[in-house]
Amino acid sequence: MSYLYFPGCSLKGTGRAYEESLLAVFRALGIPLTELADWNCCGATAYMSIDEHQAFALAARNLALAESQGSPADGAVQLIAPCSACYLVLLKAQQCLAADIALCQEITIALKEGGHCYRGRVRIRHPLDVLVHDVGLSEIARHVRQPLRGLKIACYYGCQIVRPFALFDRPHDPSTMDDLVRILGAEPVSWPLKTHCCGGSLTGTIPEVGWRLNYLLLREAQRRGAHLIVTVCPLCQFNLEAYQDQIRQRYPDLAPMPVLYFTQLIGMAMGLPPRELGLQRLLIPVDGLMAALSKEGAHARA
Amino acid sequence: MRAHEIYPNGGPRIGVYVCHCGLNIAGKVDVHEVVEFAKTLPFVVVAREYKFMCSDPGQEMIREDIREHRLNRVIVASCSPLLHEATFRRVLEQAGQNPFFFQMVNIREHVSWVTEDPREATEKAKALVAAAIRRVIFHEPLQRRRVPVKDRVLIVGGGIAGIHAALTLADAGKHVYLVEREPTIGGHMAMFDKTFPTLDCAACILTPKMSAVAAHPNITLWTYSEVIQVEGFVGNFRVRVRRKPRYVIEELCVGCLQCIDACVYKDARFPDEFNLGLGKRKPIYIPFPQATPRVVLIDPETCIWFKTGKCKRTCLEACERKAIDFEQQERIEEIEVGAIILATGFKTFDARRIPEYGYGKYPNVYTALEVERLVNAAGPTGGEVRLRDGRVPKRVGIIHCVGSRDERFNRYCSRVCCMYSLKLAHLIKERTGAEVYNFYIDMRTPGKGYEEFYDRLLQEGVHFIRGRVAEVTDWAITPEEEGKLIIRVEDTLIGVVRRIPVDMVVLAVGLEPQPDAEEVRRMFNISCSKEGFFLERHPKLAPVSTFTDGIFLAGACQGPKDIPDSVAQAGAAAAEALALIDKGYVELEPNTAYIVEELCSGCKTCISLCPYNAISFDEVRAIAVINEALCKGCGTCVAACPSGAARQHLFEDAQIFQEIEGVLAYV
Amino acid sequence: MSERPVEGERSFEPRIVAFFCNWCTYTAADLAGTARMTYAPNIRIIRLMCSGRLDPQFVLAAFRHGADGVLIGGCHPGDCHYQEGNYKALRRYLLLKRLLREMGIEEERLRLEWISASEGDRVQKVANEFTETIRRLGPLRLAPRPGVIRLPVAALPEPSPAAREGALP
Amino acid sequence: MAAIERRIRYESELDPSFAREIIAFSGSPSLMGCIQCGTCSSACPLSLYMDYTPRRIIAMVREGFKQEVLRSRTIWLCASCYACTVECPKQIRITDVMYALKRYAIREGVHPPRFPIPVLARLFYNTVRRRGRLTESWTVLRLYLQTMPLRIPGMSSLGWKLLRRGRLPLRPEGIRDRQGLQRVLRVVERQEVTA
Repeated sequence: MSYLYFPGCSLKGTGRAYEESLLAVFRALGIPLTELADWNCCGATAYMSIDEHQAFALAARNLALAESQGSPADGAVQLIAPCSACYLVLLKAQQCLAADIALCQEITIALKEGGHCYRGRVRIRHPLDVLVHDVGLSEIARHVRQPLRGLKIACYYGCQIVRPFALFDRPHDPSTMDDLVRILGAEPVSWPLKTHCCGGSLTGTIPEVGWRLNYLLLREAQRRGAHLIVTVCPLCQFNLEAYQDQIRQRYPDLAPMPVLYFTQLIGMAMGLPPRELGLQRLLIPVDGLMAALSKEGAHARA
Repeated sequence: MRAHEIYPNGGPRIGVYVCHCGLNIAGKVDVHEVVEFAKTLPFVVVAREYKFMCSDPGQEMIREDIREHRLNRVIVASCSPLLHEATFRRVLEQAGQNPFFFQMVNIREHVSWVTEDPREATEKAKALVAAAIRRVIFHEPLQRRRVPVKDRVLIVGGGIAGIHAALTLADAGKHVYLVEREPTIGGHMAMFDKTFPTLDCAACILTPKMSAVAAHPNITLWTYSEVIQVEGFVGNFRVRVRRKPRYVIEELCVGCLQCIDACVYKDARFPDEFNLGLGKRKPIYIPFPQATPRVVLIDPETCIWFKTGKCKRTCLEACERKAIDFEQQERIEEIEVGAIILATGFKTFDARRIPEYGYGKYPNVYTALEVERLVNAAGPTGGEVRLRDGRVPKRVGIIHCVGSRDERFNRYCSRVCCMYSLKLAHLIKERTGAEVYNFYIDMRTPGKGYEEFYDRLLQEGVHFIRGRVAEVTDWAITPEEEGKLIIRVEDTLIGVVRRIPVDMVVLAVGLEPQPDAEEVRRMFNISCSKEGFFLERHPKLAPVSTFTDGIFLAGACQGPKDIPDSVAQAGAAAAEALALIDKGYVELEPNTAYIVEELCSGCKTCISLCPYNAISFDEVRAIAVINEALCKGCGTCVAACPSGAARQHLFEDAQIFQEIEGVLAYV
Repeated sequence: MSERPVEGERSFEPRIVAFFCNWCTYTAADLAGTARMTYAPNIRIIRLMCSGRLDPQFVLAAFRHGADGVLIGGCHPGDCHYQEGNYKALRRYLLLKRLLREMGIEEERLRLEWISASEGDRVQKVANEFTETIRRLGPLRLAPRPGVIRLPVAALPEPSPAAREGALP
Repeated sequence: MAAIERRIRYESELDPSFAREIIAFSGSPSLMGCIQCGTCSSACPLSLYMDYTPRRIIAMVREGFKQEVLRSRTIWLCASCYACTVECPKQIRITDVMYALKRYAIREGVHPPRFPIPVLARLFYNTVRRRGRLTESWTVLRLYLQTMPLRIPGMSSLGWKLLRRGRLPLRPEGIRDRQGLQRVLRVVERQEVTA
């Protein structure tokens, strides 16, 4: 199956490592991934709070582009949206258009103005969903070169890939990432905060509030014995990683905690070169940790 | 040409009566206009309106007119015939007229209540009246059929409702078959320790009734049995009951329980159903000490003999009465009864369906039913409230409305949870001295002494926090939350979100229809309401009847109920059943099919269609013959008859054609 | 007022005859009433004991006498009060559809629905949907349409002798 | 001590049509079915910072407390994590209601001045409207300049780190077919105004 790929704004900025690792992993798995040409902003949260209909139009334009550029597999063009916000907004737009005829007509007219047309033949997918359900854990397992033995991981799903549209996992207690992590040889810790919110853009707008939320997440991960946190969303990753200094100033009991994209983790297990996975872009590096682990591993083997 | 010229006797003389039903009809339909319109229609001699036709004066008015104006046809336009057709037919009878020269027009349920615009409502009413007038002209005098009824009653379900109904009927001298799926009767009530609001012990009031059932000469008690087939109709049901093998001969077992001691398993090691797995039992066991009948049974799933075929079978020699029979097979009993009472009860909501509450994930989250067993003196802990790790909880949270009042699961209020939560709160506080928190959306205590009980709990210092819990978690933020379960809730009366650490969480699970309610419903040919409980014939006027004559409802199978309501309803159901069978016969609607012999071509089309084999073929005259006693009046054969020889009383083609033209000729 | 608008007039009010079985659909219609679920007034309900009683001629007669649509309501499969009358109805329904097609009548003008006693909301939904469908299809052009009822006495078929006896003893 | 303020509300101060407007605006009629159970508030990760809990917002919308609702911090704190929406026993789309209220407040211009969140929304809107894509670096910089200039020094070190790791590209992102996009948006914009 071939997939179209909708990066979204963050993956071209703070989330570059997500894009790099995602592409690297799919390349290594031999799955073609073509970037949606001339895609535009999904119309996320902020836009939604100014003008809902325009937000829907923005999303619809992307869907229309996907329809015209992609080749349908089982009835629909498969469009991968790695950023949770994009994933949600595109899904939401799609469902609202399907449910509300008036809105649908309005958007269709608007799209025509731009020379686009959307017939509802796009299936929006999150890479986690694709990797676990299309590619399959066993297939991924086949590609694991350096199992991440001894690595304790807090799987962080965040909000928007399981809520409100729980399409591929349970909204309250999701498990797909945990299963994936196990396949990679690491050990997911049980922590009750896997779907608690990171505050989204609040870290920028009301820092104290945003930082507190992330502090609670980080602290609990630490208490549950996690070596690092794995995320599926550029904003979550940024919030959890970038503000750790500021957070530590307020809450000294916090030790630095690396925060990776799940695609980076897969890449590491597959033994892909760190640069391809954008590991050098991390603010809190993992190499030390990995070294320690491999030493332990060596001991264990000896 | 005038009517009387083709009708020698003056022809049909129709009286039309339009009911206001207070404002229910008159509020929407211009009743006066309908009456004036009716007056203009052929054969209509009188047309009147009245506030409440079904009232005595209303009925009297009709009787008066029948005598005075020599009416031979009557139309009443009011509510649904399912409600008052019988009433008005009686009116005709009382006035010396054949009751079937009557047609009812449903202008309430089908017009005034479902139409927005008064104009359109009035027009629709007129159309329906016109149709009825055309139809009634072609009505014929008919006689109701009388069928003898069996004076025995089947009661399905041996909970408190079934037990009470059984005893009531048995005491009235009627024979009762009481069929219970479980090895013992008693149902949910047998699991409770105390009952609200009086706090008298459930066993003390239930077990006497249970043994009364076992001892009663008029009651045949079949436990560990299930109804598998129901045929026939009101007064004459043929029922087949499967009696599952308990591998112990009921007649011989005296319940000495020697066999249980003798079992090769020295100690009980299998989760025991009656205690919801909180206790253990052996493969040969009795559900609980007061089980009725007091007869042990063997569970083939756990008994070594059944699993491996190798066992000393110490139970065999332990039993002096030689009651144990490893060869026992299931038995099918066939019975004939005149009436059936369904008292199949409820099941509790599966708390796993709300993962936020952590049931099945955190060991110290319990369902209310489990706690009922914990506080029960005869329960697995001898009435001590202990956590799975043996600790006594110091802080307990009771979460109300679990699975109730929730669009995602059940929209309805389960009615009993508030009260049983209060009861459990009291018992837990009494036994452990713990701080008890109730998390409720609304406190619902409508019942005798219920509000007073709520007040008592308030006085006892139990906490009441108005707010639905969003989450139960082991995620501690503050030191005192360490190692506890934290309940996150908005205290809506104060308007702040609170985190309350507790040792034990009790989920007040709601009541749901039995998982197999749907199959049961089909077997007995009754209906279910949206939420899946059995549907009563009328919510107010026929609360224990169903749409199938002769089948009645009692207890929570009809909707969530507490013990007082279940018992009351069981009494009502018993009375209805008694009234039916005691009369000795039932009168059936004379809507049977018949064959006009000279028209029958003997094509036999109808014969294969009849679901009741009521049609046979008379080889001599080469025509079909309908056995009226067997015919239920569905009219399938009538619709199929190519030569129009098959007809149906009350639903003659002529009548229906007139009705069709009637509704259309006027819109 | 009571005259229905002539064809071509903008506000076309469809006339729909509904044959409902006594045990499920008719009861559901009652429930819709008690629940005050308002729906299109175009539906005229005729009660049969069972949808199995529905003689195809009823449907044809309805169309002949000016119905723009006919709705048949029965119990869900497996729920029939008379075991399987509704299956018979289904068979006749399919047959009728073919017949209508040959007569050049749009098949959408005939609709069969399984509605159980508890589905009052379904009666409302179906009634409204169906009325809309028929409204879109427009009036059925067949026989000239009678206006206000004028019962042609002479034209009345002979009632059976019993019916004549109908008078007081 | 804070000034003593009158807490009574006279009907004349309320807007009876507010609820209807918000229902239309958010497309969630179910909000009329709210039973005030508070699940939304306790599911909300941010309710602890809100002046009115989400539950109270719903109640106030229902009763037409327009001014209080539009001026409340609550609607701006909503991070749209949808926890309330999935757990609401009456299936009220609370997140969408919050969106509707944000739009309403912005339209009426009644939100705390220099309050970062609406400002960010505005910035975001304008950039995307013009270029079709967002460039995080510039948006965030503008946000800080407009709302929290004093914080810039505190954040600069983070800024540098990100720049060095290539996570803060300064080249403005944008799409090719901007005219096309604007034509599309203009149509719906007109619709929105008329709506």
